[in-house]
Amino acid sequence: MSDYYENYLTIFLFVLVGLGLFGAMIGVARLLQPRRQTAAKLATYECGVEAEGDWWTQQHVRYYVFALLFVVFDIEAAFIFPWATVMGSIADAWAVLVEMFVFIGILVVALAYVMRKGLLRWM
Amino acid sequence: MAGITSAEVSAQARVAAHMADVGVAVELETPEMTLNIGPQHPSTHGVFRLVARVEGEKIEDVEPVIGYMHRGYEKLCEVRTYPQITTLVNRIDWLSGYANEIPFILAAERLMGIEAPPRVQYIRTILTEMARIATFLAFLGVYGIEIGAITPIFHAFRDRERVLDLIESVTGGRFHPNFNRVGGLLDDLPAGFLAETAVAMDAVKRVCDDLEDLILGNDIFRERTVGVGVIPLERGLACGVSGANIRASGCTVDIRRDEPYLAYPELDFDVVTDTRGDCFARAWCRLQETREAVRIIEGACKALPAGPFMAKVPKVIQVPPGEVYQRAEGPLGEMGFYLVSRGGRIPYRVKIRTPSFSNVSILPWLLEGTYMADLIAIVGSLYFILGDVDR
Amino acid sequence: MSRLALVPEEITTSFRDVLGEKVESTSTFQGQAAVVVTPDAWVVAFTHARDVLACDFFTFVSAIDWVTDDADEGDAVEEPEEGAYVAPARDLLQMVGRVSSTGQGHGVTIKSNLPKDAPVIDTLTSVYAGADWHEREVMEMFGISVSGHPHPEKLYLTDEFEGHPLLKSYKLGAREVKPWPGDVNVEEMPEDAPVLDDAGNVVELSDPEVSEETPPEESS
Amino acid sequence: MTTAGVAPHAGSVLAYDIPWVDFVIPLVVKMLVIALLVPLSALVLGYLFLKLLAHMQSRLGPMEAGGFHGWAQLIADGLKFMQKEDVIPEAADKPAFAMAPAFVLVSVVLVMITIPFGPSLNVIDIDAQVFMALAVASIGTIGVLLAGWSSANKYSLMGGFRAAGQLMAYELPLLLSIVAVVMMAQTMNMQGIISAQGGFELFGTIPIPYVVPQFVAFAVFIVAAQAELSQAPFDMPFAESELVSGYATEYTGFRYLFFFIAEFASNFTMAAIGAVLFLGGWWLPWVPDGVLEVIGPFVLVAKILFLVFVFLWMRSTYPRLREDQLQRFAWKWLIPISLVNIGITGVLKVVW
Repeated sequence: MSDYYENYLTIFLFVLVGLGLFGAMIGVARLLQPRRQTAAKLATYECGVEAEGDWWTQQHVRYYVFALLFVVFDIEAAFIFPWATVMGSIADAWAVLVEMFVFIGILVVALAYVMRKGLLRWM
Repeated sequence: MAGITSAEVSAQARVAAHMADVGVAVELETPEMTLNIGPQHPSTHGVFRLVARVEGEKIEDVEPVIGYMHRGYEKLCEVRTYPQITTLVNRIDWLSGYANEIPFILAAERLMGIEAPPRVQYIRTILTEMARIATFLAFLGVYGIEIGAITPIFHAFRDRERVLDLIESVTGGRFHPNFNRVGGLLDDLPAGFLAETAVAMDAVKRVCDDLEDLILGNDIFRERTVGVGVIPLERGLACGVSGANIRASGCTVDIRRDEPYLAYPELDFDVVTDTRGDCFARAWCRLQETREAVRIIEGACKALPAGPFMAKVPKVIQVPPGEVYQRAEGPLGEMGFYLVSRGGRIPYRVKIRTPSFSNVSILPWLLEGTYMADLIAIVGSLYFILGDVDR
Repeated sequence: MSRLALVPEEITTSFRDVLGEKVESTSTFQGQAAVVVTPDAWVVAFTHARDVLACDFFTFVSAIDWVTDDADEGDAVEEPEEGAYVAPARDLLQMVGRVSSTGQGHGVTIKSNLPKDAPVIDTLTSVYAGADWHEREVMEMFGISVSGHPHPEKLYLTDEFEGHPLLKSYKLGAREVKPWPGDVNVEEMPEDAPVLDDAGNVVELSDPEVSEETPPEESS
Repeated sequence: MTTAGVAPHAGSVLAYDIPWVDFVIPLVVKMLVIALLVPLSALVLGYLFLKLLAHMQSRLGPMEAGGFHGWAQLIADGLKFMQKEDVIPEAADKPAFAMAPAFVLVSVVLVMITIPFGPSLNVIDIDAQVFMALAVASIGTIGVLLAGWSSANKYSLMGGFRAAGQLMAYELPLLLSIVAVVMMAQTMNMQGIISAQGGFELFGTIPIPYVVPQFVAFAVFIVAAQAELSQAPFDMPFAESELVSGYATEYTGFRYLFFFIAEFASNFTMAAIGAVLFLGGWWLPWVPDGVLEVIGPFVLVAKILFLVFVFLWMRSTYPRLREDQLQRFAWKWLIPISLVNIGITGVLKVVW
């Protein structure tokens, strides 16, 4: 088995370790805990009074805006990481640097535009 | 649509499109949600409930629901004798029990025409101010928690405990002293009280400095409170908001100075005011008033006259017919008793004017149109005690 | 009193000048100005206090349930002295409101007498916003209807609650079952010491004031 | 166990091919160690949290349980939580509600395995190791959002959304501050970054970890990590005074405890990532590799505890930011600062 697959198999196995840990602890707890459920216990908590209206409401649109921004910058980060890893070993260092500056610069301009438009204003 | 031409429709559409373009973030419709905050909530100071209709994070309107702690004190006062009533009024604002007794006892003394001896006046002043310090230190700590700072409360409560110990050493009770009698006090000060007071007051002064650094001087705290929940002076007065809440809005009223009672006219202190009227100003005023209270106590201890701790009063307290409104500057604001007597040992009617009741009644107005994130900061800064609201 | 405070007499005179016939009586008992106005002048009186007398601070609004009995009527007849306190001599509900001036330091108590059957008063919320909750309390506690109130719902009590607790006719249940034992403690004066039975309960109360509050038994 | 590595008598090609000694046995040991390390680190850090906060707040903290300074307090707490009833509200989305803590826990376990504890003590050793650590750390966000959503409770939902918004906003400065380190080390492998720091010498003589040349990135990392861990001043998702208990409001018993185990364990892992990237991990200057082989884990833990102390110190000092201030801080300050830092690092890298 190659080293590469070994590592990824390991990661997969540790997902199972996490789930096993969770299962084992819940299992032990289940053996120890009492189970006497009443209607009041199963009710939704809303500060001691009956919950009013539907809990499932739309959240404000700004979460969507921030999520979009996040995706944009996260993809940026995904590009920067490989670049950062190899930038020192490429012969024409300045060209590599300038290229990335252009890339980041576009994003910074976008961020400034978004800020100017008031999209980063939470309220 | 009958009366609207198609040109007008398209003009409206253009405007709408433009609005959508310039203000995407401003408001897209989100459905309303009703949120109950309280009665079982970590920051409602007892059983208090706010029914908030929120749209997104904006509060459309909020309705405080009170009465969970209504104990019918006004009715109970009508079947109790005067000395028994101090037990009740102690429990109105439980953080400053001693300060509650003062206006009631003063009202009874006023109707009876009894003047308590000077020493009594000084001791009452000292204990009232100690109750004020205890209440304000609790506020400064708890408000820190509400804003999210978990450390200041322990420092505040550590030195609050010293003050409570002092109150206990005199009265035997930390929260409900029941120490006042019509015409005087139950007992004199214990030995060594003045020396211990001096030590405790130094500690309080130190902790005030600490709290100023930890809370009021903190940038995040300022960000959260400055300009938030502004009470305009006129509105506040019309709603009967009193105490540090209204002094933070630029009102210079202080009953201790304007309508002197106890030993206040002979003591030196400043009335703390601010003009900003926001949450920060309210907290700041309370911190400064704590310092002023220390000053009053130190002055009163220095000037404490000798003499009896009880005036000559009849064995059975009988109050002649009359009506009087006696108010006092409680830690939370104007605490007053409208006392109606028709003679005899039992009052005919006692209207208890509590500061928190009026202070809370401004909440629906104050919270309208604010944001959920500011709600706790605003509610906390008004600083009400539920016993004081519900009586 | 500090600064520019008006003396009580100035205040009562001011009310008489403006409201004339509408002022039923005035008093300066204990140095506190009090005026009794007719119910229709209730809002006008507060507006006058706010606008002319600079009473910007709303203190409270409440009510008193006056119940006369023989002893009180006797008292009232006996002492009609100048400046002395005179309680109303007939059964009525009395609205009491107090406002004060933060700038000048004076205050005034404004009252209005309402009949016990169908008591109605106008709302003060347009004059003092803070009257809102106080009036709701008056409504549920005394059964006085406040016309024009924006939210005439109960404030303290549950919706199902019946009766108006602060009326004198509303007996305190606990006292019905057992008289307040504390009464015994103060009755140490020999001339009117209570008679106790073996269980320590008060058999007979000599003070009329007390017996009114704690009627031994009442068929319900 | 002695024959495990050979097993020729099995006669099967498959059995013969499995590298028992090289792979399977070490892996099982590692699995056991990590499975223990997650709750253990939570216990130790939780105890430190209680004691440190207590002393910063002029009190003693737990003193009774276990005798010596209440060392067993959290064990007792754990036992108590075990006996608590596990209540799933009627209105909740039950499978999602039940599994949400597992996401958080798996995320912590996966971050834990990326950390090298010594020169040859690592569970995995892959090229994109830093990247993987950050990626799997985000799985926890899903768990939190899931917990908030599935509880069918307004407070939980708001807490979940706040958490998601916050974790997203601070993920970026965290990534960008690490990019600067990767640029200096020219590798995303953690062992590689550590050895790069060993070779990085000021004036050619004094070896220094990246915290000195990259102090801006380090500061951004500490702040962003604090936010990723949802600790004050960035504890809006939990905001006790506002949202009761945030996304964990409806949780009870051991499921509730998982959020805390995960919280402290991720404190540990986040501090470990910081220690590896900025403080040199298990490496110490002028100490030969052979010695580091032995003391490496202890050096790393010492550095981790130092960072944990910094986190807890901040936590006990600051009040909570408001949601909008939090977002503004990330987008208007941290992200631009880290972008500028990347630029400067790039220029310096090329010039050198």
